[in-house]
Amino acid sequence: MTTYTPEKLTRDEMAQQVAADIPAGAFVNLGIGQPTNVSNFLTADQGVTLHTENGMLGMGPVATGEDIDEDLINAGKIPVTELPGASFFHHADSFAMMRGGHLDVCVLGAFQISEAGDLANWHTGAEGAIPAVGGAMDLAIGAKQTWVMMSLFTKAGESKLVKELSYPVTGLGCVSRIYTESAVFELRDSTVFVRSTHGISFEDLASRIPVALERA
Amino acid sequence: MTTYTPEKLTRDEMAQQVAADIPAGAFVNLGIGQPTNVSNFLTADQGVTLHTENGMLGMGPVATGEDIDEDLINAGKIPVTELPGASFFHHADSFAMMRGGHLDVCVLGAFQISEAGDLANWHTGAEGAIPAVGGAMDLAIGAKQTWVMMSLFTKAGESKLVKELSYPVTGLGCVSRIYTESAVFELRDSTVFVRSTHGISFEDLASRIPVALERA
Amino acid sequence: MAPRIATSAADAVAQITDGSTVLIGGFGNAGQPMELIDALMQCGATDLTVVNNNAGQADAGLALLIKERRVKKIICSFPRQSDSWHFDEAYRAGEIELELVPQGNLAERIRAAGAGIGGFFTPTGYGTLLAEGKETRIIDGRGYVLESPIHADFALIKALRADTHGNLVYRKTARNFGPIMATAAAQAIVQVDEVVPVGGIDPENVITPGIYVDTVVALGGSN
Amino acid sequence: MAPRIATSAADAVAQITDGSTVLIGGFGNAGQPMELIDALMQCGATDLTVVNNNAGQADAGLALLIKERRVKKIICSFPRQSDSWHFDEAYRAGEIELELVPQGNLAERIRAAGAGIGGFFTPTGYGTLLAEGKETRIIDGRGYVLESPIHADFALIKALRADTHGNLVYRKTARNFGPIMATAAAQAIVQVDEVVPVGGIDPENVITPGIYVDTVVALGGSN
Repeated sequence: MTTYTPEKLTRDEMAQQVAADIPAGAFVNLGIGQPTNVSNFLTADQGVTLHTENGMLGMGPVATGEDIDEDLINAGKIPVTELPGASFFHHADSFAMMRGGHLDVCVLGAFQISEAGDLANWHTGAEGAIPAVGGAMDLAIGAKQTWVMMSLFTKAGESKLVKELSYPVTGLGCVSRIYTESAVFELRDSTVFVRSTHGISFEDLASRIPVALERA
Repeated sequence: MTTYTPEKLTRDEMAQQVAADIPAGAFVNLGIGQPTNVSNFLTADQGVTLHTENGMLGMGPVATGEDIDEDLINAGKIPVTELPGASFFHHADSFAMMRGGHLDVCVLGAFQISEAGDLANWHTGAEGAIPAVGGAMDLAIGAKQTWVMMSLFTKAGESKLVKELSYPVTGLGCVSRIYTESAVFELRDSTVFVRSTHGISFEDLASRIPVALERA
Repeated sequence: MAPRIATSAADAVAQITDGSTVLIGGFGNAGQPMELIDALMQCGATDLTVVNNNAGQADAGLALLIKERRVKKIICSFPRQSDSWHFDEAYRAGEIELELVPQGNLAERIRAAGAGIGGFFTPTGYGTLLAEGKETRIIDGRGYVLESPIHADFALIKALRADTHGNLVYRKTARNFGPIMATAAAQAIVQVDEVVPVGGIDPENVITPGIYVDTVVALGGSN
Repeated sequence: MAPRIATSAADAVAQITDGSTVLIGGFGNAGQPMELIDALMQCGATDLTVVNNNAGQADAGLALLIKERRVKKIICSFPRQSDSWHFDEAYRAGEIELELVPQGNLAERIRAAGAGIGGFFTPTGYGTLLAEGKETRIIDGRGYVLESPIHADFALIKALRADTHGNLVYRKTARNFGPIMATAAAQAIVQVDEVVPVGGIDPENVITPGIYVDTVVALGGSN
């Protein structure tokens, strides 16, 4: 069943939903930007372990005051803390952990997602733009599940959920869930299911999205 | 110049020669069998560090009495000791160290060596023999220099230094020096040089070896 | 997920079913998970593919699994030893399949599985019998063989100590295959001397991060 | 060979010559060998190929090397940052060549060089612009790209501590690229806070074995 709420989700509500959906005990990588906010809504009971691509499992909250240590940073180069049971490892081991499918969930931002789950989030393809990829392509295809958080529409009102990507690909067929202010989507069995809509009816949503949608 | 001594080299003398030829400060892997004996002739001044394929640098002498520890063994599964400055690492890292060309010298036994430096030491190829390779192929091709210690002739009197291998190959073009009871050979520039003969003249040696020999 | 703390070696291996591929750590006796192998013997799983450096020694552990014909295939580097009589007999009887792999390629293939690498070009074995039938390539004038990852259902590993998050440290040359095997198996089952509370292992010194460890059993130990 | 203990950062990098390929450790400021990079700036070597995760930030270190047009090519994963203005300018002027590599492929290519691997198939980047012109292959239904090792003449690395044999330990996420870069360079040059006598680092906790380390310089440190 596709649920409905009358208001759009705030960014915090999106992060809260993602956090609630992460299975207990999962190993998770949260991308730079909106996904980082998810960590604020994980509960101790969930026992989630955070991975950062620059070589650490068991990452704790952002460091403040005297806890700030320039040798202890996250992928966004922000000082963080370590939790009991943490471990450090070098970059090849860290990306082996990602690429080898050992992380349960990776949460990323996106420019566009195709109905096949192709992800674009690394490069606008704009003339003269300097490309930078970082760990985006590794994150996209490495985890058991890749979830995306993004606004559903561009400023011009165009859907970022598309038939086929117009932006350069980050990873093919990798996205299984999309959290937006207006709806949450699940991509499985070559179908785009709408789990919930927010401030918009399923029908209105369907009229604004250029891909076939199914009720969950 | 090719030097000459009237007596064949004993096994200890061969080991002593190999030890004396190892450059100061070298990282060295000594294969199972005769090569292991080389460690008895290395001097503290040489500062040689021994590697064992099962995950250790800084291997010390064979353990005796209370020093015997079943978690501290060499590639021949003999209890050994560790020296100050030792390090332990897992098998992939250990063989990466070998395969990546980081060891200066590896000393091995052999069944046969071709004039091109091809090595045969893992398998007789005999009907019904159960093959076993261990680290032989990694050792053969990994180090900056691969040296061989062997008897020069089979029990039937045939030269083990041959035009082309009749035994199965361990590694191609990898051997640069051969220590035997009757002569020491250096293989370089596609030529087999005789550095020394022992208990046999250069001419007699040349008559018994089916490859072209040059004086060093 | 924090690993399950099993109550016994038998409990730890109970999930291993017929037809499984099982990585078994150890080089000689160092790092051999003897109690887990014995428990695997008792649990009855058969038709196994086993990956180990050797093919069993004397009348214990892996050698007994082979004696009882519970191993249909073994992937190893050094099956022939003075006391590998059970393997020798099974092999000569044609009752066990052998895939012989140079030791470094064996280690790298296990690592590749854990690291999501689809295949790699290695110089080891090029031009030898063990490269027959395999793709080869000359890269910058040197010959290489294409080798593929070895994925497994289970790994049986011996470590020195685990914390309750599954972080592991090993002891001396008993480390050997343990860290890479833990990454290459769907389920890594680890016997340790002791399990310590979380925080009991310095994060700088963790050798196997807990993410790779699924089941831990504490058996005490001689060290 | 025990590493040379250099008397200063300038002494440590004096051997770096024009046209060298130089791996530089660090992710953000963590693990960046700032003093070695500054010394490289002073020593005058030019026409360099630099491998780093980024392409310099603000007006320090690698950014200055780029500003002075001493870097002809950079291999990195993330050149574009809010304060990468010197790279941006050199790039737009066509005065620096950029090879953009996904971060995990960058790390694995460096490891492959150190490990003697001739090439490997990675799923990362398959189907993207960054795989264009590269060999691809479907293995067990998944797409992979063939990537090659990155060998270098020198590595500049920051570690926490060395012993006189060159064994290294790092500190927290400053470990990052250091251990793999040490293996991939003909000469690894390491700045540390302190050099301790041999035996001062537990063999179980060594992260970079001394075999990979050629030059060490102790610079004290804030930690």
